[in-house]
Amino acid sequence: MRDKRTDLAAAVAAVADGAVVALGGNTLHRGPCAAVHELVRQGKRGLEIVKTAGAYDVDLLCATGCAAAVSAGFVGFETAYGMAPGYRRAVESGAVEAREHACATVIAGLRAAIQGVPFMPVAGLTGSDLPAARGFRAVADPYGGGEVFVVPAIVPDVAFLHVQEADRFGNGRIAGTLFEDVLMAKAAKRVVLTAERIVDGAGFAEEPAAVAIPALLVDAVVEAPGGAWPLGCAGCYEPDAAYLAAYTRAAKDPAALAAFVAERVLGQVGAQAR
Amino acid sequence: MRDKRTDLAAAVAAVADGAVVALGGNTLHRGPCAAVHELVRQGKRGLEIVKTAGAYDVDLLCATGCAAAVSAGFVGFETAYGMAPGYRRAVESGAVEAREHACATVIAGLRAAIQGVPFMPVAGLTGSDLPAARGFRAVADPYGGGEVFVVPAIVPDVAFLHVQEADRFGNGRIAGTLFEDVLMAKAAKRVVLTAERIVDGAGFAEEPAAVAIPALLVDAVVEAPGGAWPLGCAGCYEPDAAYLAAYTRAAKDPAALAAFVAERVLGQVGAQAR
Amino acid sequence: MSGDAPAPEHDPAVMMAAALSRLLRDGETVFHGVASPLPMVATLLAKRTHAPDLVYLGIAGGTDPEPRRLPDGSTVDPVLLEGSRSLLTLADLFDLSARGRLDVAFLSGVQIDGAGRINMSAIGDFARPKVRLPGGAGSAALMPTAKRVILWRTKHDPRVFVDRLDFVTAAGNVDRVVTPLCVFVRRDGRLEVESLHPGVTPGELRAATGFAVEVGPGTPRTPPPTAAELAALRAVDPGEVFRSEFR
Amino acid sequence: MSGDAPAPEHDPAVMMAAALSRLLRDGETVFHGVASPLPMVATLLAKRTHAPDLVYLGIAGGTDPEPRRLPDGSTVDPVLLEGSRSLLTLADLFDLSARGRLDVAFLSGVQIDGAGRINMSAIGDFARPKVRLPGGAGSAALMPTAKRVILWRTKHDPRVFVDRLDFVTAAGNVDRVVTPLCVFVRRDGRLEVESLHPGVTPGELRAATGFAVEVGPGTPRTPPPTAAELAALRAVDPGEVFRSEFR
Repeated sequence: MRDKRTDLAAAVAAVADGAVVALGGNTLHRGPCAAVHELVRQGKRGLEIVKTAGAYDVDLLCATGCAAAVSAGFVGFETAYGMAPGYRRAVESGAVEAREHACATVIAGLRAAIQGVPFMPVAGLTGSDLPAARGFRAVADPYGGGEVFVVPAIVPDVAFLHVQEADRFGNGRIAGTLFEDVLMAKAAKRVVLTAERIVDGAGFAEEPAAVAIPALLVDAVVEAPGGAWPLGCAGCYEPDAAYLAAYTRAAKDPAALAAFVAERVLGQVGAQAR
Repeated sequence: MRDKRTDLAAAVAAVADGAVVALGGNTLHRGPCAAVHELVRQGKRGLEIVKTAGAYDVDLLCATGCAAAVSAGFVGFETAYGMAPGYRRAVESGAVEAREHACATVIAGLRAAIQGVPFMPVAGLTGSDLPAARGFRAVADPYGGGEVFVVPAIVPDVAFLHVQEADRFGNGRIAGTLFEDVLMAKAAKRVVLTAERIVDGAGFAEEPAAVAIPALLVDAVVEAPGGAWPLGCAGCYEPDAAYLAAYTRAAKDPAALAAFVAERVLGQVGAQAR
Repeated sequence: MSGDAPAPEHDPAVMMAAALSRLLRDGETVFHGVASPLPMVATLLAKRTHAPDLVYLGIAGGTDPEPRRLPDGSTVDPVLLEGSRSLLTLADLFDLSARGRLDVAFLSGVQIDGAGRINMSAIGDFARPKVRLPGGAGSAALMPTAKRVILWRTKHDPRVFVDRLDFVTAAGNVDRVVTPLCVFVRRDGRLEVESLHPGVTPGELRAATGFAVEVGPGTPRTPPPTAAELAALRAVDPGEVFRSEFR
Repeated sequence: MSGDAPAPEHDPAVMMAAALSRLLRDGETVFHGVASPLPMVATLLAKRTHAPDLVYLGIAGGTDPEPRRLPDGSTVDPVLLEGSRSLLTLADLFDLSARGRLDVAFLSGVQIDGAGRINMSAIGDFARPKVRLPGGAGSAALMPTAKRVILWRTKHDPRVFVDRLDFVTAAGNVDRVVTPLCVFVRRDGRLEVESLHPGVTPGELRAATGFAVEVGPGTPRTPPPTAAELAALRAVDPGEVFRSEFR
């Protein structure tokens, strides 16, 4: 297994405009924000963002013109900070297409990609306008069990995942909830791990079951302390409430948002400081 | 969460003749043999056995008339002890139907059951006579990606899984390879865990990620030291080479097999001794 | 529940927590998702009162967590893993529901219609929305597959409880809807008023509801919170996170 | 390799281990399943010689394990997890192949035909077999999806290498077939003799093979094991597990 350590700028430079980008984590927790900030800094365009439930990460990529589409079940800042202003404005203006999913259909699409099949059946969705709005088709069960909705494979060009600990080969350990990170690691063509710390990893061999993301699936690993900030990272830090409140306030107005991004997002990149 | 401890006789008594029974483990490793021996002792009939790759467990259930069908990818004792004599004779005589699977199609069928959908697409199988022999159908991808084989859901009535350690609620920890145990636990209507030891489990809360089988999925947990014997159990004991050699020798002849079972299988039940 | 607070039965946050909690039965398997502080508290309250063997599954992945503190602002917080002996992924939770093993799912809607269907997607046209909403998260998958769906919403006005949804994000097995004014029960596919909370008049409810409701002097009243419920609420949620949706 | 053993190039177990090992390229991701001692040893041999960055995945679930001893009798043994830093399930392995990320899968057949297809299911009729075989394990899924499939079989006679299979358990991307007599390569869908092992005559090979083969004095010879290969084989497999299929 080869040493896959690199820096964030190089790992992000390989992302083409128009790429399908999966982001690990969920709402205010363990999103790969250092990588997202670098996507913003490098001025990527036309990205399709894949996530079950996003918040700051998805919102910022919409607000800064990086995203052209969002395939997600939910985009919002939960109870504390409310709706996602950048996402909302970008969708309402037509700049971003809201490819709304049930979270379960994001999972189904990733599962199809993982299993190398073109589509995945998914239970439910009956009575919802989503299948019609999103073009999800139903197929007949050839074994006589009626019809079931199927979702096309979601194959991310790249998945950015932030983990607490990795070794230089890209074996990643996650503390707390896994979210959809493991599915994304398996479904994506390319996987970039950012890690709070890169460790020697000799101890990993004593506890191989503790590795959530096997190095086999990983193409690049980047040491990025604070790499989920301003979101939380279990066992390391909580969401940065003051920053998120300031962001959601600023993001309601394009000019205020531009100033906020220049000062507090782009100003942070490289330093990866909190 | 309720206390689910019971004894093996009671856990096995709930299995109806004709039930679909999934067995954890793989070939010579961590098969739930104490439960299998109890199925034999209770004289179950008409069982359909589900496993990717079975050996002694599947062979014995065929040789003793418990099984009517085997849905598996492979039944054999690997290099050391060769073909499965009981299985072979039962299939050749027509007593047992060999519902041969690619191991991947057992997994696909279990996945369909887990996901509550009637079928699961599976890659490969092209050029094989298995789909025709087994009635696996191909369906068209409604998104234009050609055809793909689909496998019907495999919903075991019960899964017997042997683990190294469990708590009284049925949280199960597995050392070494998981095999298809986790899939079986999710797919089956009823899950019986046998465990080398039932522990207090307070420590489980410090390491919830170390639990492979969540208690939520488990209906009964039985303390069964040596419960994989004569197969191996990682970290506890290796396959019993002398016993397996004697068994495969005896199983070639119905009379010898009957004597072997009476003395060495039924004689062991209850004692759960090695 | 500070000194100058209203009586508990006139405190909508308390009434909702109690009403939601009472809908849960002992032994049931109960799930809530993101942005769900009231369901989180109601579930813990039920476990502490009448449903000790309820199995609490949250989106954070814990099974029967016993968190030292309740998270304020996010119900995905890793504190909701504390005390859990196993972890489930979100995929596991959808699967559990898909195969008919999830008893209760808590969901909500920006709009809710008289059939108990929800809109979490868009105001106006889906493709060109006037207001793009957060999205239904797992609701389109859970609502038809969970055995019972309990909706809650802390705002009860005609813009929430509408006669016609702009978009049907999800529909399915809705059993009850709990609001600051009442509890709806779904019978024959329609929401009916099961009980009015203390102090709410039939006229107030009609005026606040965009679809037709039958309500009158004979409509039952939601029982006020009991002393035991109030004590248990203080114990499970001393920081009053259950009020966070009212801030 | 004891004192009275044949020269290595006339020792079919050694020749097969070396020939299998040479087919693996550095950096490839390589899988073997149950009952596969020769592929296990050949993979470890390749890693120790020309392919140090080969990624070794076994059915036991390890990634690049460094076992203290090799298991004799079962290639699912948990000793094959030793030194591994992560675990894959069998489902993960099939998925990896299904999405085109598995470079090499080792498979075998009770019968192998001239197209490199295999029968692991039945002699005689599938539904009423004369001999019920173990079954193809994962081969029907792996053979069409792995980039290259390498077949091995320690017996080379006309009952194994047949003109017509009783049942096609699996077909697909077979690249090479290694036997005690030769290496076949698959070109345009047919097995051709790539090289004869030292000491094997063209006539012997023809007599041992149930389908037509082109072989003659000009057929290349499999190079004998090098001193480096023999030393590495002794190092990775001092107990000579690679001979277990010949016992």
